Amino acid sequence: MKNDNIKLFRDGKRVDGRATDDLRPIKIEAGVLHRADGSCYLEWGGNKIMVAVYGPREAIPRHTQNHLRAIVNARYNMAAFSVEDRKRPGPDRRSREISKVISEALEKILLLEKFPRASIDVNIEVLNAEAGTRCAGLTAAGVALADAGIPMKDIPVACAAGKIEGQLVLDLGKEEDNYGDADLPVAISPRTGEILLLQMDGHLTFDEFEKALDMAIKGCNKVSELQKAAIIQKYKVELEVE
Amino acid sequence: MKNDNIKLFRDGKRVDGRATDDLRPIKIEAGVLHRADGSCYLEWGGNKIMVAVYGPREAIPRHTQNHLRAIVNARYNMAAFSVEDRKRPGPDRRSREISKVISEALEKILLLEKFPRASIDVNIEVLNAEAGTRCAGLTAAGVALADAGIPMKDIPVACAAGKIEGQLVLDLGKEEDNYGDADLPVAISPRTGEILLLQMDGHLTFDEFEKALDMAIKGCNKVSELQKAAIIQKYKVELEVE
Amino acid sequence: MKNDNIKLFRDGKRVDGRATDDLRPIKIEAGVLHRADGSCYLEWGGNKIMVAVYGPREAIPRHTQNHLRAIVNARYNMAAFSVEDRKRPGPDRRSREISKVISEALEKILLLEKFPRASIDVNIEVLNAEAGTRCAGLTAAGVALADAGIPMKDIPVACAAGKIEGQLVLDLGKEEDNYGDADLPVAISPRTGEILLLQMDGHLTFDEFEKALDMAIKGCNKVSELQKAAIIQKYKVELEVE
Amino acid sequence: MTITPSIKREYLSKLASQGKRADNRKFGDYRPIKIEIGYIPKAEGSARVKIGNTQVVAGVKMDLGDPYPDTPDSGVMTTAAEMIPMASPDFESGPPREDAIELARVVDRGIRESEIIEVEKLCIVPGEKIWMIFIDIHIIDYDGNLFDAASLASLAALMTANVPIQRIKPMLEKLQERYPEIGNYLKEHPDNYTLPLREPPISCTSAKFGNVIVMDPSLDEEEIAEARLTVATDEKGDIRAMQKGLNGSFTVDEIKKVIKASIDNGKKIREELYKIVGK
Amino acid sequence: MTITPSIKREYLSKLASQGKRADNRKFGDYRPIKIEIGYIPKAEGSARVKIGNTQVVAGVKMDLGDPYPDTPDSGVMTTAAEMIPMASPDFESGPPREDAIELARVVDRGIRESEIIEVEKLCIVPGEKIWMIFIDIHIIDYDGNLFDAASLASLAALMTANVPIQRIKPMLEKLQERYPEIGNYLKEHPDNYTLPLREPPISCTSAKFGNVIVMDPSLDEEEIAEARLTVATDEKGDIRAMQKGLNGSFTVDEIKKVIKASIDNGKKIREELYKIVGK
Amino acid sequence: MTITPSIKREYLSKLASQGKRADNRKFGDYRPIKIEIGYIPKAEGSARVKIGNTQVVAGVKMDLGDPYPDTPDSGVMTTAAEMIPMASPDFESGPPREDAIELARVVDRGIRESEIIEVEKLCIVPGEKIWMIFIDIHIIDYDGNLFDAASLASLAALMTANVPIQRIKPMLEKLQERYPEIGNYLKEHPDNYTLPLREPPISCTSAKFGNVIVMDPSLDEEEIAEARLTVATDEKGDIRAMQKGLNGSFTVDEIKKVIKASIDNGKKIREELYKIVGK
Repeated sequence: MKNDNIKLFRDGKRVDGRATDDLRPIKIEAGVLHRADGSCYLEWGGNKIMVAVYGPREAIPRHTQNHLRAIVNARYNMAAFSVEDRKRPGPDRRSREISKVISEALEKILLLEKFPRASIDVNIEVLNAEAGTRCAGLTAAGVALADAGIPMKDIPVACAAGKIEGQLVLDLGKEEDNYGDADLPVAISPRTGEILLLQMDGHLTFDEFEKALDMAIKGCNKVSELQKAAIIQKYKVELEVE
Repeated sequence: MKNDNIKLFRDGKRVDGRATDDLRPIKIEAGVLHRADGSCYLEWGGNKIMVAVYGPREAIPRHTQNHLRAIVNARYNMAAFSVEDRKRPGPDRRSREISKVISEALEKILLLEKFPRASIDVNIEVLNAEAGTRCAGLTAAGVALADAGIPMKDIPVACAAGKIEGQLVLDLGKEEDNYGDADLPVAISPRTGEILLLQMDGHLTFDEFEKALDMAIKGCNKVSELQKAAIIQKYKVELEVE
Repeated sequence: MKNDNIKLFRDGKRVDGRATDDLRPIKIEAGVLHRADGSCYLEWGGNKIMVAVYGPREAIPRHTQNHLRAIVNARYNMAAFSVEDRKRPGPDRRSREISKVISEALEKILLLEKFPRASIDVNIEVLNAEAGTRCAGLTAAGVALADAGIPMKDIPVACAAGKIEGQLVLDLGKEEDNYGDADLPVAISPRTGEILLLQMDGHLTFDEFEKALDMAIKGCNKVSELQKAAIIQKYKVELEVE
Repeated sequence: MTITPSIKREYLSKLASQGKRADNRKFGDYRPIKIEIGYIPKAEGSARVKIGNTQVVAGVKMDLGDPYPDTPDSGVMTTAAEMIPMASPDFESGPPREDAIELARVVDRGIRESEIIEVEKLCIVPGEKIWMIFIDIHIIDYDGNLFDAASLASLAALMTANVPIQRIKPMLEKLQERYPEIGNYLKEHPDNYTLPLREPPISCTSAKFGNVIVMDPSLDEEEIAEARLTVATDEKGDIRAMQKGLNGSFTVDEIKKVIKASIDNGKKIREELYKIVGK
Repeated sequence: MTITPSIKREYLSKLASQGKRADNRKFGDYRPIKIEIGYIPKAEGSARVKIGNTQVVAGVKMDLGDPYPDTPDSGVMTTAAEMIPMASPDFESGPPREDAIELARVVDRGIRESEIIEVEKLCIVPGEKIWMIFIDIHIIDYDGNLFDAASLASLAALMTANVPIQRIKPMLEKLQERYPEIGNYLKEHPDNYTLPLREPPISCTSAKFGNVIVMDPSLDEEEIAEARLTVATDEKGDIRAMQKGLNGSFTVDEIKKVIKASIDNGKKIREELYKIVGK
Repeated sequence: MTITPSIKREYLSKLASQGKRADNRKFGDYRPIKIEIGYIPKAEGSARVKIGNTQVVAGVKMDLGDPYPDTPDSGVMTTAAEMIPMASPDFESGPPREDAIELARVVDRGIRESEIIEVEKLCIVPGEKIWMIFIDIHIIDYDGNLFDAASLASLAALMTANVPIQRIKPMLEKLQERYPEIGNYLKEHPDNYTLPLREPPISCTSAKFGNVIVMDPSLDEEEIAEARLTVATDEKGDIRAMQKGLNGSFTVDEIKKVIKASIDNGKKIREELYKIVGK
């Protein structure tokens, strides 16, 4: 429901007090689950996301196996209680599309040729949702894959830029997403700057797009530092325990 | 909704001006699709039907294979937009029954023993529906199978007869189907006159049935000529191209 | 709908005239179906239940096979017309849970090691339902398994006890089930007294539970005699026929 | 799976060439038919039908419902058949397969198209509330000829069905606040009453193998059959529905012969049915 | 798949014969229990429960709905459990399997039959509009004893749930045009308020292998268990629900012993729960 | 399955290094586009679109419906795509797979987010009755670039759609008893009228393999493509939607280049579309 009475800027600040290029607060923790081969818990603004990685393990059913490389099964799932109005459990069209684009984004970065016939299963559970869950989920998946020790060229990371009330901003919050003019989620490989995921809804001129893409990539790079810190933190704890 | 105010005859003619033993206009074109092994586009009155044939090819999943003969999978499907009130996509009970009776009718005519373990897939898409789609679909399937070069004893053909306001007529139209007294779809092998498909709903005395069946078979034979012309036309074009 | 106006006792008798430890009338017939390997028809109060056993036979699909022992597939199903308000055909959560607990109860009693890779399929159809169908179904399954000649350590049997208006009673009827305080279905191996199935809903003190369990076991033993009589009757008829 | 039918085919064909069937019936005869009514107390109407060893239970349930927009003043009828794993080692659990769908649809059409149920009498509030009739068919034991057993059981269940006024009364009285015309309906129908029906047609099924056509095929005969024809005929001997099945063909003459035999058998079965349901 | 359990069985049975468990617990002891409330801001009530390494999140959502015809003045409660592939290498995606269905139904019955939720207070317009309560249980990490973790998380979520008047107000005000009695409801409940609840029973689960019965089985113990018993008891030590699972059996004496141990542990867990939810 | 693509890759890459494509197109060129409107008489609007050998039929159906609670005064639009087995030897029957879902969602977003349909004009009774628009896309022949063919067919179907007042009138008149404001609606709209629309953006899809990026990939090019980018642009050359697909990556410069080429091609396709639909 678009509403012209909603004001997304007050005194030059966004509704949650951020400047245009500020991220929401992010907290990342690696290795939080007992059973999974790798895991990550991530809070990003109001989002709470848990990721468990299993694999590489034999792909089942067998007809899904690729005898040259591992397959990646990312499964993005929203808990029934994660949103304002309860969501019916199980995959819907939106979650299946997001699972697909995240799987494709991860495939580029993983050394899949090392594990023919295997599957790498990335379970992304959105426990509490508040705008930007696909970027948050992909970011957490990157950390969980690293935690699982699965060989990767890089740790993929994602962040969105967007436009609200005519201004370009980084990392849309809930109201900005609902009432804004454009949303541009982007995932990159931070080492090479290659773009792994890109979607856009809304309305941007070519110039705005150029700037928004640049903004999103800068956001990705900031989040990338937080990913690395979380992974280092996990290894530090492990070393201390030993 | 039966309605006694509906008049299906005016001045001895049917609502669309036909005599009792007239067919609706029919147009048949073979070889209209690029990917399919054989195809046919057919217009029959207001019906628009596309058929694609794939095969013989290995039957999948394997447990469906018959090691003595090919299996026939006819799949009759109505497009969501093909009817007055939008139809939910996907097979319903009606389309699954029609798929079954058409598959059975085709099995008799195909030389299935030549292709053990194979399947012959006949996809019948009803794009616009207006009474008599099962006969139209089976007729188009016969042409598409010929176009695919699949060995057959004969080209199967179908046509319905029926009863409206107490009179026997050939090839019921939309209103005749809705407000008529009986519908008798029939498929035959035109060379032998054997009956491959036969259904009847409504009310016919034994005498009426005899006459209606005769009428339907005559209709089949007329349509059969149109099928052959379409196949010849296709080969002519191919020869000209060469 | 609990209703304080419902009276479940009149003049010390239950609504259907039973004393607290009376069973409803039970009728058991073995070997009533032509196709099944073993079968049983059972009436228990208003319940009418048919059980067909197939097996041991190769378990399908193959990935369900256990190479050390047979698997047991009990399938409890209520006919759409078996209850006051028509039930949608097909398994619901309740019937799947009951299928599971009955399968588990039967596994203990069958000599499954004799039939590696096999399945024993126990189809329990509730044709008319009136309280206590899971006990009735398991009891009938025991007879049908014996009729199929499947090696068992014992013939399992089930019966419920419960509490209504503060009093413990055997074998709850329809109204007693709807308006009572507790229901305790129990299945045992009558030879050893081992408990194979136990569920409880409602409210019982520990003392009440002890007594109710004792009551249910006594009920099981009575029903066990009827099971044996039905099996003997079947063999008598068979011998007479020969 | 391929050997047994071929032996059966040889054996049954040889018998047939001598004018015989494995169970000593004549080509045009049915196995013994047994109809029991009132088998399911919870149902509005019910019947168990045995044709030989084939056994089918049908139950009719009724409920309040909303009419379809294009028939605002008519009741609604639905038929479902479950070929449950109980009935045959070859039936699987899960959603109905093509066979069960065809079975339910043929029985459904036999009832619907011949207009047995007077749906226009099943309207309670025009355009708003009507009776829904659910016919559920449970195949209990499968030894051939499900079409006839299922349709006969459905007919017997319908012909003994009572409109469950008593059960639905509380709901009707609640709806009366919104639709006062329910008052009149309840005045006219203060208690359960017999479901209003027209004369039903009777379905008879034949199967063809080789040059032989037999009525009421047993399971063995069905397994080797090349073509099947079900013909529903009414009291006057008119044809009310037909369905050809399987991948073989019939000649025109064969079809006429089958229809005549169906009219004959239909009469006998109708007499038996009417006797049982007390018509 | 068959070797590992047999080695586990041997090892754990040997330990058990010495009165020991692999994690040094006593037979009747639980692993550490950790309850966090308010874990899911979007939910009306929520909790994360850890029992040892087992981790479960439960969320309560509420919405307006229509009552069932046979309970026109009562709210409606639904419980669903998802054993998502995250929690174990053995869990698959797809519709819930038998295990998840049994889990949800046992938790559901524990809440429903013990009448924790005062459903009669969840009526907004009698016969027309009621509150629906959805309890969704997400298994995050599976290391044994899901029944107790799931039911404890559900209870903690319910006991901290707020009826979301603020969120639903626009819809209620719209419905008020049709149902003026909503005005009174909103006057009585101008703002979110605590979900009205009765005292909950606490579920305790035991597992039997060989001659040993242990409480709160770990995953390894569950894998070799022959029989399982879940007993829900209330503050007075009365029994409110039971469910036996798996294909082994119990003697009558074993069952009585398990019930007593469940009453004892139930008390401890209840104290912990009340402390956390502030009762 | 793995050999053919590698030969194709080698062949097409070699051609590409010479600046060529297998069908002699330039990297930035489309295959011939053919748009036919009014293809499906039963639909409110319809079109068949061919891009080369790829063939797609889209139909628009409209029906009365209830609005979503959070948009009580807006019509509702739904898009579904069926990749039916007719179109390719690799498509299977059954529920839509990931590819068909992505296709439908991308087409849907292209229409929804660019607000082509003036949903606020599709309200009949505020909060109660609205128009539902169903766009169904049937893939008939698949030779690459379904995204553009499907979105172009959908646009052409929408732009030629008529609101079916005549068909729905009986139902509207019946509803008028309950919602008198329908009288005004029918006075304003006595007959079928053109569906009100805003200017549509046009989708253009590119594919990357090796170092080459081509527009409107053929099936062979799609099979070896590493990355795909669909860009929808409007009349002013602004970007209205984007979707990157497949498991390869783009550099920032590549993306900008693709956008520019999409703007150019979008203009040409828009001209063609407007000519056909008579704008």
